Amino acid sequence: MFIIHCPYCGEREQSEFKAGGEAHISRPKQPSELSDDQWAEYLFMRKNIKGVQYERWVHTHGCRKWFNIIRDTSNDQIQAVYKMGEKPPIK
Amino acid sequence: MTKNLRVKTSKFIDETYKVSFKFNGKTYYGFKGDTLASALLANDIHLVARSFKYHRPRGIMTAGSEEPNAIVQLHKNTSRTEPNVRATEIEIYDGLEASSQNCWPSVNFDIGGINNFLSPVLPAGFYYKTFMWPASFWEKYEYFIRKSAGLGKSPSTPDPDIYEHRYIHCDVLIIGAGISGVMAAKVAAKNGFKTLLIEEKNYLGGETIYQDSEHFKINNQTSGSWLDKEINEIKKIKNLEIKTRTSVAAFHGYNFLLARENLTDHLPIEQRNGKTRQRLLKIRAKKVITATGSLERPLIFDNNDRPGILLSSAINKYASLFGVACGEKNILFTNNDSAYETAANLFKKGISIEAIIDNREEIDSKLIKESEKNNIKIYKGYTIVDTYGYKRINKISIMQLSKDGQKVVGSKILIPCDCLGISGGWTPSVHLFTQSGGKLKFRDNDQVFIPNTYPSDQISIGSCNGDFTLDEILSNISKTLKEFLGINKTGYENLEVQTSFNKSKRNIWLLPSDKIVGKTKSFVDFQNDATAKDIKLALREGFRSIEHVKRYTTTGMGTDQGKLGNMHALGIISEISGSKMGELGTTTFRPPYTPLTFGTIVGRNVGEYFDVYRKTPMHDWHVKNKAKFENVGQWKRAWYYPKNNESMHDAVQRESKAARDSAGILDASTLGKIDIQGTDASEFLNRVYTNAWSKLDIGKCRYGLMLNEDGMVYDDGVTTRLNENHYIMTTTTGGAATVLGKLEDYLQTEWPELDVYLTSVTDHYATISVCGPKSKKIISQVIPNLDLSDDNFPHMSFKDTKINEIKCRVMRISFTGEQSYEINVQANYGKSVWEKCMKAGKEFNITPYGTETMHLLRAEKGFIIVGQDTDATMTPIDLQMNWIVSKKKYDFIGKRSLYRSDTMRDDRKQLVGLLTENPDEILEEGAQIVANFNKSPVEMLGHVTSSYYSPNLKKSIALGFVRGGKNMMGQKLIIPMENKKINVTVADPVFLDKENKRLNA
Amino acid sequence: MKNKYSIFSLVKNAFSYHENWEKAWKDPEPKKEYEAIIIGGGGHGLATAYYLAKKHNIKNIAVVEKGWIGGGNTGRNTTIIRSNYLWDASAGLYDHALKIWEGLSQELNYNVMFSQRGVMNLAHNLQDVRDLKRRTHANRLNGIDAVYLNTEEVKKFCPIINTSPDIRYPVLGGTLQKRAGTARHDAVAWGYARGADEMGVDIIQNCEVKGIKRNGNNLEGIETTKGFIKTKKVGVVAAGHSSVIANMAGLRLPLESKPLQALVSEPVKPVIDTVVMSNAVHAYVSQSDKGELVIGAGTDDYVSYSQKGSHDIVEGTLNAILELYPIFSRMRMLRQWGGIVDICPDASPIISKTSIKGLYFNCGWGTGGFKATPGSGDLFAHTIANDEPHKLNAAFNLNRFVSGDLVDEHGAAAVAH
Amino acid sequence: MLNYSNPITEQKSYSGLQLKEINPIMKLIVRGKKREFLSAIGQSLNLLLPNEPNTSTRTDKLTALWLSPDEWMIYSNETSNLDNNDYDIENILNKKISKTNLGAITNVTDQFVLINLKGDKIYDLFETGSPFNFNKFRNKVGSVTQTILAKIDVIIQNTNQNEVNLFVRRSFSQHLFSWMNDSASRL
Repeated sequence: MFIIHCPYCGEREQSEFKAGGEAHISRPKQPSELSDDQWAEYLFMRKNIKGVQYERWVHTHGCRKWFNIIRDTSNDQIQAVYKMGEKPPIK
Repeated sequence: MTKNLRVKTSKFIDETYKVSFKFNGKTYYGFKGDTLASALLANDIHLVARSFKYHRPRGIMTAGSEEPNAIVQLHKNTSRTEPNVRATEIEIYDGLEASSQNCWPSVNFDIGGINNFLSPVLPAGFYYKTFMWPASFWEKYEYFIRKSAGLGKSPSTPDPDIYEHRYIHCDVLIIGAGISGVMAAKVAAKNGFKTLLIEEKNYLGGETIYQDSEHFKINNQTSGSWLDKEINEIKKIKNLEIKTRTSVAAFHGYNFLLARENLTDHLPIEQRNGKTRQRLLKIRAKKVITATGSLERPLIFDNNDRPGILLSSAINKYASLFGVACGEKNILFTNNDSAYETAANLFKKGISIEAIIDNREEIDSKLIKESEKNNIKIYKGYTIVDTYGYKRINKISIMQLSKDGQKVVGSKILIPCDCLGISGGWTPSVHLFTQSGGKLKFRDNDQVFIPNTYPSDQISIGSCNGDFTLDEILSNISKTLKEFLGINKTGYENLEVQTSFNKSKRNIWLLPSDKIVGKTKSFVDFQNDATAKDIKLALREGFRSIEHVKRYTTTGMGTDQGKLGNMHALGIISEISGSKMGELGTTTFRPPYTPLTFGTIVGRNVGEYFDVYRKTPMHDWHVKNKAKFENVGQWKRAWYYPKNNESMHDAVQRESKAARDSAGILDASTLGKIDIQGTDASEFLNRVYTNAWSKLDIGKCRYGLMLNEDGMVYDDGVTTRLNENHYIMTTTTGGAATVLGKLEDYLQTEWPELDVYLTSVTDHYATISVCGPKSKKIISQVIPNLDLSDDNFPHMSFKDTKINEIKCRVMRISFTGEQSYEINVQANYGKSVWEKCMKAGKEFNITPYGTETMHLLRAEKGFIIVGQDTDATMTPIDLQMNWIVSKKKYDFIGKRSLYRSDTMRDDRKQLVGLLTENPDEILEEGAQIVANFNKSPVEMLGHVTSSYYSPNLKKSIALGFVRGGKNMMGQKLIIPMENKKINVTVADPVFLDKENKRLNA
Repeated sequence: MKNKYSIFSLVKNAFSYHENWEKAWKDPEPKKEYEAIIIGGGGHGLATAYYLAKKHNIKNIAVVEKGWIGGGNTGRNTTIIRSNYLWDASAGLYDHALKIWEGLSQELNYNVMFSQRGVMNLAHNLQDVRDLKRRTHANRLNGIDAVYLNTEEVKKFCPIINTSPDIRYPVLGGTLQKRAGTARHDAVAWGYARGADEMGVDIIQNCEVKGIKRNGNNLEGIETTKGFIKTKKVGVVAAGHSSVIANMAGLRLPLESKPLQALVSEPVKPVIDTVVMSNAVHAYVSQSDKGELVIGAGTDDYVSYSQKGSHDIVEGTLNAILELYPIFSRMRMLRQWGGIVDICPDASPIISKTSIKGLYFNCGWGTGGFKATPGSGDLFAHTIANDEPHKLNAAFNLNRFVSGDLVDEHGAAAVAH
Repeated sequence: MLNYSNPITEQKSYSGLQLKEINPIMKLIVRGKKREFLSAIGQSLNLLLPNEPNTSTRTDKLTALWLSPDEWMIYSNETSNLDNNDYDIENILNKKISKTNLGAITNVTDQFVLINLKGDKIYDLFETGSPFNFNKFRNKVGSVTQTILAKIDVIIQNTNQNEVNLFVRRSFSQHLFSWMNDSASRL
């Protein structure tokens, strides 16, 4: 059970949040121009990284805001949190 | 007549309070403060259990939670029975009843004991190698294996006790209230940290509190009395919370810990009713100080498991803390100095010690000198090679160790005894530390694993950190705490410590014997009967890793989770394979540290509170009118309203008919409602629904279908345009929360440029739907000043109005195909409006109907129910709802997926109507549909999703999916049931009023 | 030829105090080159190697395993075996496996303790009933022995279930597959390893794959912690770590690796003699031969390779267990653990070729791979040997995520209306 | 006239804890991002919306709770008339905010049930079912949190030493109230 620092509400228990998968996969602006392969890439294919991963979370039981987290999936340590639309604070 | 082995009054035992208890049906007495183990030992009872595999007689071996042998069933055949309780942990109380497990007919005479004689053919993993012939017989063998396995018996009735949870957020958590924990608690609390100190025993002070010897002194007082004063002091500190009888079970990441607080297990049964039995503490600590101490190691030699063989420290504890002698003729066997502390204490209490066997050759310390002074015979450089006595040890044989410790030399000496204390040195209790993700390092000089790297803000102190002697503990603690807590002073800087402890130790994991290993039974895991030769066998067969050996031999898999034997298993592997201990790694210590009651983990989330229930504003009315309820998600929905013992079928037929013939009324409050506002609201709806929204007039309603990005139907509902930039969307009952979540996701992450706000208003409104040919008349009575003419208020539109000064919104929308009005009113007025409708509708036979009738009515009209007629594999095209998929819109969620090669295929399954040849035959929902039986396996074309007997059409109707169904209209198909085949015809899914005349009738 | 295991060999060896048993498998160093390499020494990987050697006459095979064989999900799962799946493709795949299970102990001369004590799935709401009936009808037509039970029949088959109509989610019915059951997880890995070893397969433990070497679309070999090993065919059966290997080859898979937890109670005398699963309240339970209640919990919703999950999941599972089996309230959790499961969007596996010639993936088994072990190995071996899928795994290709022909086994997706 | 049926009709009292519903209380969700939105609210209601997370502001008549960076709940401090649900405040804001497209105003009067808790055992009760850390919250009057209690979403406001207002969605309220009473009876 993590402690997640919601960028709006502060430190909260993981139970207040939901995970939303890999971050920075933008929905294609013109889906109809994509091949089936390219669409499948957006829809299903994931990096599923072991190590430092950028991912989306939402404070479901709090402010309902989505934000991004940088987390090491090999040990679950959260390294940084940043708002939607912001650049990742660490590389 | 049993003997009384009480030796001396102990301040920890209340000898004025005699407690009577039963063991295996016989009554015994102990004192308040006794554990079951100490009380049994005081009555000279050692044999309490039989082992798991060989059913060997076993006795009490330890004085704590590491006990492998002495596990009993409490209160058997009652609702409070509990299997596998450690006699060393349970405090006795008046009326306690304990019995031995895993033996028949009794612990004294156990038929299963025959396994001991069969043991030559039952080596580790024997079951993998046999019971394979004949093939069909495994389950017969298995029946007997299962019967003989298991330990105690599961309760067979529900638990009368209640449990509770508590979240605790603290600055500093200290686990273990031995001398280190007590000192740490005082320092942390005095420095202003909100501190929590947890101790599994019912007293503070650990092993030091009963250390009463001139060899161990702090500031010139005996260590025990010094600590006693410290304890009295910390009890007065305000920001320190102390929990005894509380055991930390799990140490998870981010300093999240679970602990079990035991509240009533020490009370007589009759005092427990209505009280919380155990509380699960869910602890978030900013900092954790682990002070869990260490466990004494046994020694591994032939027949080291007999009743009467205990850890030396346990014998000391029984004597010093409980005032009980474990035997009258005691022998100690050791490889280090701590047995001499036991010897000194026993001597002081007048308990005789026959001999001390020490496997070290050259030893010298004040403690040893004291034993010599007390004329105790010490065999230096000797080892035990065997023990004797079936149900209680009666003698041992010893031999001299060779210089290198690899074998025994000389001749055997036999020494009689009735109790043997063994001491193999100490193992730091690093279980919780490793659970938290901490990494260990191996210290060669005394062969222990100690904490190395910490994964979170935590520290280990005292003997769990490998500081075994008083001077080490006290000199390190101050420095460690200053650094860890970021403080300048602890107050413990200048303690004067006096100790006498020689740290020398001769560590031999498997002691040599005069027999070959294959002939010995040197137990490593006592409970599971895993021996040194089993480990050797595993290695011989190619199992190399500790995890493999553990699984093959079951070492460490018992209820004690290998607290005593795991190190030895590792040591023996290391000795045999020649690999270094530090490189072998350890097995993972998995939570919980000690077994955790299911009820405690669950807390109050049982029965009524197992899951949340949601109720509509009219719920009480439904209850009063005898509705049957259906669970829909967390909602309780009225399912049908049986009248005078009506069957469900009859009730639904009656309700359905009334809704079409006159009027029906439905509680639709559970549908999700989302308030959508903003200048981009129309554009937003264009993107989330398959159809177009910009041109919807203000005041009008429209049905919408929502897809997942994979093109599959996700949710549906009617959305109403209240204003230029204001809509209210309805969702399915089950989909409400996920739809809102999904819409927020798109809004915040994909389309942040849109000016749209979403707010759930599901609970704000009561939704009362009145349908049927008489609905208009009824509504006109309920809301007399509302113009209900079709011109003013046509189908698919809404009006804001008032009922007796209370604002409400009426929508003319229909899920039944009948003319319908849906009143949305603030929830707290809902019941009143409902009753008003009932009153107004009385003359028209207004009939309340539930979800089942609603399903029937909509099926007559061929309307789908998302989740019943769809299963996340259907596109709108599959549903034959092409009309709702906008071709003009550039994009909407899921659009692209509709144009993939396999989602465009014509031979996908499509929604069709099904009519049975026999109009009275009702299909089973879920039944499969086939065209012919010629192929094997039979090709299934689809399945029935909805099926009812329609009282309005007087025939059975069904909806279903059929491969290529849209081009099969009129074709005959077969529904193959288990015992018959039902002929059906593919039909239009709209069975009733295809022209929608009834909407305006 | 290895010594045959039997009661006679046990007795014979007892006379020499079991000092003469031979190694179940060797411990070789990797050769320079293999005809085929299997990455991943779990049940599926070892079975793949076994069938490649046995049925496809490929003898020069290595299985490389990062840790110890059977140490991943094989040794961490709750050992449920069943084949009562909804779709034809799944039913075909899992029943193929179930049929092999039925003779596996004899085939391997290793008792995998496959015990057909039946698997019951419970329905708790009306949609559950529809879904389970739909599945049962489909099973029957596919020749799978599933039957639908009403509440009384559920109670009769497993009397300790609380079937009171007054509980929060009453039991409305259920299905039963009698041929289904459990097996001893470690034995499956060890049995296949012993069998493969006997046919000359090199089982190389403590050997981590560090890279996939390829020349354009052709495979050249693998980089490992024990050096480079040349090969033209690589079958990846790395479960939770599939994406890690795929990333080395420059591929992306439709997978997310998530924590899945399980727990056992302390051992007690027999109290439940079947496997009971309940999707709606999420609990499944059986009792091991040792007497422990074996309880499976659910997955967390985030990617993790830490082999740890959140406590809320375990708590939620035990809530459900006590709702259905109130008599277990005083039982105690002995041990809990986590594994890493690789989950596909349609909850079905991938046994497929890839865009790289000679590179094959067997992954995406999610929470239910153990039951498929023998079938998965057999079909994957076929796919590797022939560079073509067997008809039973043809539907489980990677292209389905492009074309949209998914095999959705989530069951009923939503509760609506 | 329509009858008014609020969900929680009983007041409960335990040693150190009293629980009751307060109604009818007008409640609005107001949402907006623009600076003009904040100033328009301020001018219309003479109430500054709190911009510091997890806090609240209040005037004689109204209280505003911070819920998210673009979302607040405004509720009336006084109960309103049972026979009428036409709220002046809502009408003013509709005119000043909704009509001018500055933001969104949504009436949630019956979406949320206001349960008032008093006594020195409030936080002992919360500790039995909420993962939220109340250590700071309990000592700061005006604090607001949205969290979980007994697996149910709640909004909790510290209104006074040993007094809180708790808002829960109506359909959950009876379950939560029953759960709280069960918990309170064991404290």
